[in-house]
Amino acid sequence: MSAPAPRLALVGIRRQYGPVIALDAASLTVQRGEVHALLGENGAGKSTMMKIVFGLEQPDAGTIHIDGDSAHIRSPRHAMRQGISMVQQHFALVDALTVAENVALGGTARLDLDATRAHIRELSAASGLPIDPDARVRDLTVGAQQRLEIIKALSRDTTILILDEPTAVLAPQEARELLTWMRRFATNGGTVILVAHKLREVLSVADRITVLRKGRTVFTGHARDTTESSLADAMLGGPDMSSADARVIGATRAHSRQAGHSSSSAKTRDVLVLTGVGVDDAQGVQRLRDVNVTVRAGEIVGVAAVEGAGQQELLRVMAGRTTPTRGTATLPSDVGFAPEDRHRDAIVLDATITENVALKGAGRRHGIIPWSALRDATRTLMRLRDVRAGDAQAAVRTLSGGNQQKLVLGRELSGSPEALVVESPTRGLDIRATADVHAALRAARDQGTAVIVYSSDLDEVLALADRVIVVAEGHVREVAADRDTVGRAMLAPADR
Amino acid sequence: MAACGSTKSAANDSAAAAPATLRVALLTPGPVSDQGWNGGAFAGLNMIHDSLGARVSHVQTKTPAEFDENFRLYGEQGYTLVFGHGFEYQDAAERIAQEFPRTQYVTTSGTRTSTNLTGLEFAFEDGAYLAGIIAGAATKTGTIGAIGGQEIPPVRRSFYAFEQGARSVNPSVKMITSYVGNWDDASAGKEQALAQIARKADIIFQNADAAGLGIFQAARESKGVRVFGTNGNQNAVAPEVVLGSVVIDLPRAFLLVAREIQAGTFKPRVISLGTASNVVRLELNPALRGTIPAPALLTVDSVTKLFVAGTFKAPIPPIAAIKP
Amino acid sequence: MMRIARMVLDPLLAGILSLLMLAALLVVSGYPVAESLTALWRGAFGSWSVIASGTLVRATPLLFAGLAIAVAFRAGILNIGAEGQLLIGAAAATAVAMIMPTSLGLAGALLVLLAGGLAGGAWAAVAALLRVRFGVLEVISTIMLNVIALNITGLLVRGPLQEPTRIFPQSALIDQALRLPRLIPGTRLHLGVALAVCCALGLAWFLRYTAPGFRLRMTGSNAAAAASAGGIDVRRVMFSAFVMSGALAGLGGAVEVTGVTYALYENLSPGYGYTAIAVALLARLNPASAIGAAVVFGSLEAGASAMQRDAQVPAGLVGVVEACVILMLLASEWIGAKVQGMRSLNRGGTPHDQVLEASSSPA
Amino acid sequence: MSSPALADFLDASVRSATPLLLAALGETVAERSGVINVGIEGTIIAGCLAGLVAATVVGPNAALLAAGIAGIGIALIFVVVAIGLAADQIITGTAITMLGLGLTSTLYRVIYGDGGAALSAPTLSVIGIPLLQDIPVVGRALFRQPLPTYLAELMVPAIWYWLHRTQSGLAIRATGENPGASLASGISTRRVQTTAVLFGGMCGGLAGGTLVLAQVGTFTEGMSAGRGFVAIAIVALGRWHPVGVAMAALVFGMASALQFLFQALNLNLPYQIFLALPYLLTLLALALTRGVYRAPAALGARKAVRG
Repeated sequence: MSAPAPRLALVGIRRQYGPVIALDAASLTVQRGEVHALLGENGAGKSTMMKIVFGLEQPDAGTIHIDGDSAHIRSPRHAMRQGISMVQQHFALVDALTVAENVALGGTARLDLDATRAHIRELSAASGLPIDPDARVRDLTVGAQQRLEIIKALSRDTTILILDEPTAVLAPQEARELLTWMRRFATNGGTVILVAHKLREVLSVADRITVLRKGRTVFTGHARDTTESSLADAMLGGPDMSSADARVIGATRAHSRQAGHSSSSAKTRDVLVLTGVGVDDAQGVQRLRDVNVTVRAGEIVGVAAVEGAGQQELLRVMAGRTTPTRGTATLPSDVGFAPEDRHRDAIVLDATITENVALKGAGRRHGIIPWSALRDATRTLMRLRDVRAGDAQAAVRTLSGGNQQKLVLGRELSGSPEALVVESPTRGLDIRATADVHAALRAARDQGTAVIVYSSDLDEVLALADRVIVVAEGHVREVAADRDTVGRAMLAPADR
Repeated sequence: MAACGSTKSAANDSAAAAPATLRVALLTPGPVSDQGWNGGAFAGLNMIHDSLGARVSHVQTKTPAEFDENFRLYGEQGYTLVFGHGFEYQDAAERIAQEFPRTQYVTTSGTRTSTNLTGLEFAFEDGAYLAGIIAGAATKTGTIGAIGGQEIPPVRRSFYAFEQGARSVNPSVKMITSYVGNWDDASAGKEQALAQIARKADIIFQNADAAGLGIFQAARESKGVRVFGTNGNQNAVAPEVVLGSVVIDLPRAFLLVAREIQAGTFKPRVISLGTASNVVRLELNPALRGTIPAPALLTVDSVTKLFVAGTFKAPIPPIAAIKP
Repeated sequence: MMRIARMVLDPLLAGILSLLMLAALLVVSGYPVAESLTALWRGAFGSWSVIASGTLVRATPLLFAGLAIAVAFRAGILNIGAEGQLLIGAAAATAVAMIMPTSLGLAGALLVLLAGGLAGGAWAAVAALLRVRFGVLEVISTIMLNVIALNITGLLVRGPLQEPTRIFPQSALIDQALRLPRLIPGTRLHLGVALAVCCALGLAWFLRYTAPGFRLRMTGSNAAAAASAGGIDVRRVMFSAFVMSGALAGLGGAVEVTGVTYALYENLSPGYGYTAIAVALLARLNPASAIGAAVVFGSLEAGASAMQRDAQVPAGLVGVVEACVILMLLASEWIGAKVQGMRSLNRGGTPHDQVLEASSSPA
Repeated sequence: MSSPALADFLDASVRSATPLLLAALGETVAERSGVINVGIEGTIIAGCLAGLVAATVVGPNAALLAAGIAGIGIALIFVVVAIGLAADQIITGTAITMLGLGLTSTLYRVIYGDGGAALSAPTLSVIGIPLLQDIPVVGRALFRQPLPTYLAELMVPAIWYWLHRTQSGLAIRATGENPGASLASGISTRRVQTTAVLFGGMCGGLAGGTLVLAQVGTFTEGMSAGRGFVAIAIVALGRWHPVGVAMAALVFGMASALQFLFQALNLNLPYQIFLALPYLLTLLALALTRGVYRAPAALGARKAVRG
């Protein structure tokens, strides 16, 4: 790699937020025509680094070189002018506008939607990413939205594409297609920077890998020279990693079934029974059809599904948050629920930890709230669940993502509910927090709680579940807990 | 005549009722830049200052809660004379007057009185009646109009008198009455006028304060339409269309009251000022005087004489006769 | 600590900035600066009498309306209809006072107040229903309901509620027995002032310590989480909060007619409902602090009148002063937030995550 | 209704609607960018005074321009506080209204003294379009009006084109729906919102200029008389779409004209009913067309992502 200047090079990048150093002399070198993976724990500085590349943040020190020339990327607009685009985890799409309008958005030329439509069709055909230019974004599936993001980037003559956890929301089939496309994009001379958590995926697609730890670049090398465990060592900082963590990192190997078998044989009481349940959405579209599911005490039932298959509705029916349109749902009086979007659905960021704990059951509470007792209970809960924070009166906003999730699980498990419904429990969490959360779920199961877990990460479902049910096009069925079978079932509706 | 007032050393021997320095305050319900009701009162206040050397103060109130407050604070500060410029001040003045017996409270358009409360009534309807006589004679279409700001008693009375005046010379005359809904929206005033003009009104009597400017403008833009101004002398505002103004000489009225107070001869009562005291008068616009039928001018002169002699009063709407 | 410091420092900064602005305006328009500012102070705090009869009486409707705004905003409702709710409350109170037997004494007066509160709540319920049932943005519906309320008041004082002589566009005077008693004889300080303070403290207690108050706060902070994690019926909570907000404003209107004006007038409110937005903002939506905020604005209004009286500064400039105070308040809040933003990073948790979250979450 | 009377009625409707339409079109653009400016009342009254002052110096046509500039000036204060400092838009707007009304009445007195300006401003003459103005019933209402009416009418398609067929219009709509996404697409949301609000301010100023220069020929304190709030209602009734807004402005204009007409016909109906009617209508329309229309998703968002 001596001859050509690297496509993009970050040298000695430092970024400080107040006293917190997010990036400290970090570096990244990306060559033309490669898929370069960027790894690191939560808070290692990946997002900050990508924001700097995309012009959303400015470094306090350090230099950026594009094709060997020193560059100063002032804004996203400026980044795009240099051929850099970024597909963020939360899509930056305007859902009231059409696909074509979203693609045209932010352009500099005169607005010509006919030309944009034609251009989209062209790009779509060339890249193998199908999309309808006239569809409204709010009607698109998540996968289609991601395709749109990429098309959007391509339409701007993007040569450096940053993808932030792109497969997190995709079905296995869609994820495979995306990885294939990435490969082809790179082969044709494009450059991809892939920010990811799933090591197996990274190893399957990346040419080279850079690992950040605590704001510093700790590893850069060819993918072919690394293994999952060496990467994990680099991310976590070596030998202090516990065996539990290792198990999670190699998720496929971390099934840990023994405990599940023993408990499910011991307790067979039916806790949660759905009979002929159907759910229609506001537009009258059937989201769930004739669902019959039974969950017993002391088992973890994993739910696998592609985005929008009806699992959201299923989980909400099971959690008692949605009343089925048809059929009957027999639920215990107390069902814990840890939804996927914590910040939106589970916690109140500006409220204190105590208030967030008090939120459980707030709808039924009467009279005066016994705050001092609740404060004590909260402190106990924090100790028990290892929620690290200054005090029970601290605002939840000041907690890390992992501690927030532990708090949510702790709250939902307080009072030992008979059932617990959990949705993507570790999305956005780092390895340590992931391990803690998994341990908590297993502990709940072992204490006799009926646990239902859905995750967009199929490996996580398989790692946790005693039994697996699959939701596809509103139909629900149980399948063997085997990766291939489940993956197939997710894509095909029940062939009864 | 004004010489005696200009010396501040009012060390007259007269009793404690006449304090050393006259202090006079005025409350108006609207801005004093309206060239009408409020502007006239403000001019009166300034005249009291200039002629009598009084210390004066003015406040524009927005809401009834401020009536009490300002009356009270002027009372506390020892003001001699406080004008509340409008019927709406009566209730508050009546309440507060009891608490500050050393201050004389005067409400214009007021009808109530006590030991230190005075109602200052204007026979504005006299002037409106005279304007009506001219309108009735001068209208070519047989339709006249009246536009008010809000429907309040003095306005309604003036409209009634205007109509009766017109009827007295032209029994078949038809009158259209409209209200703008406020006193500021000159654009809406203009539209009200245009709507009346479209219904054939060719002489319009306005009593809409600042919004009345829009009525003048409507007349300027329409052929053959004439207008009457009110409160102040508004003949100069649009000399080509204003036939005349029904003037309340507020400065004169205010000065009258203030003089009596300074002289120590003041007695609280209901003071009715009209044509006889020359406080209310119809001032014709000399430029357009020639367009008014001569008999109408003669009639106006003779009726004015009757008013002055007190042998005739302009009619007021029957409903106002019902007293609480 | 920092929060408390900011609650004092922000308004102080705003106050100083606004005074400078006012002084500049006075110089530009040619009014005597020192004399005007002295008048402003004397008119607001110059004597016990102006405090009791001016500032505190002015502050009362602002406090009621400010509490109305605060409780709505706390529940996540942008109720800018306090103005209309106040007017409707005043109208209803007057109507009930007209038919209420005077023999009931203070109980009768309380019933009159109750009527005002109920009517204000009912008026807010219209906007609440439009929001909860039909998804009409309350910012827009309440602006319209304000205009409608104003016109209804105009109709009432010329129609069913007009005084018996049917001459003046106002209601008859409310009977002595139904008026709120004076707290200090010889001043205008009436029972309503105490009532407003009680409402503020009661509301603060309600929000902090009761289950419905907690539901209201959680709904306002994050409706989705309140519904999902708390099992809270957020529509119901929002509806009730909206009605409660209207009831407070309506009560303010009722207190104004029974404690101050003693009759219904069309121009009863010079925009209390709008100034109250600034009151609530200054109090950071905290009901107890709203007492102080209402006094600040009450003193400003009383002081502004004094500027007219004693320094002949025209009424228009008074509006400019209030506007400046609000704008400076917003500016100083921003400055304060900047300063605090730097400091807050010193404290616990993982501020790093926090910063990332703040910069990545849309809207 | 006879046809001349109908023609008068339509003429009055269009005249009353013109300042409302101008202000509402400006507010439409601002709201489409996600900013609700309840301070347009302040920009309108500023336009009134500026129009008057300028008219006596540079004549009515140039004064219209001055009115627009004054509106921009007031809107600039809103921009600095609500967009620059990310303060609450409703509170800022409320303050802007107070500021505009207070400042104009103070300045009016400083400039013209207690006596005021009388009817001193030269006004814009009515421009008749040959032939078209002679069309029965609607000819006069549509084709015999002063300049601002034509300006407002032309603005309707122009703004539609701007919002739906240009890059900057797309940026405005996208920012009003999702500022975060717009920012990530390389749009400076601050700049977009600033432009939209300043445009709205200019339209408010023009509306004020219309009142003085095309209608009244003078200034009176508070002559904007709540038209800023009417404009906000019109935008909602018109569903944030220029054509809908034009229709809605006409509805409000007709309601006013109907009120003028009924009074002139000596029908003794309380005028308050007519003043309140269009608002009731708007509320009903908003309630009954649920789901058909939608306000910009990020309308009034306080802490939008800025860039």
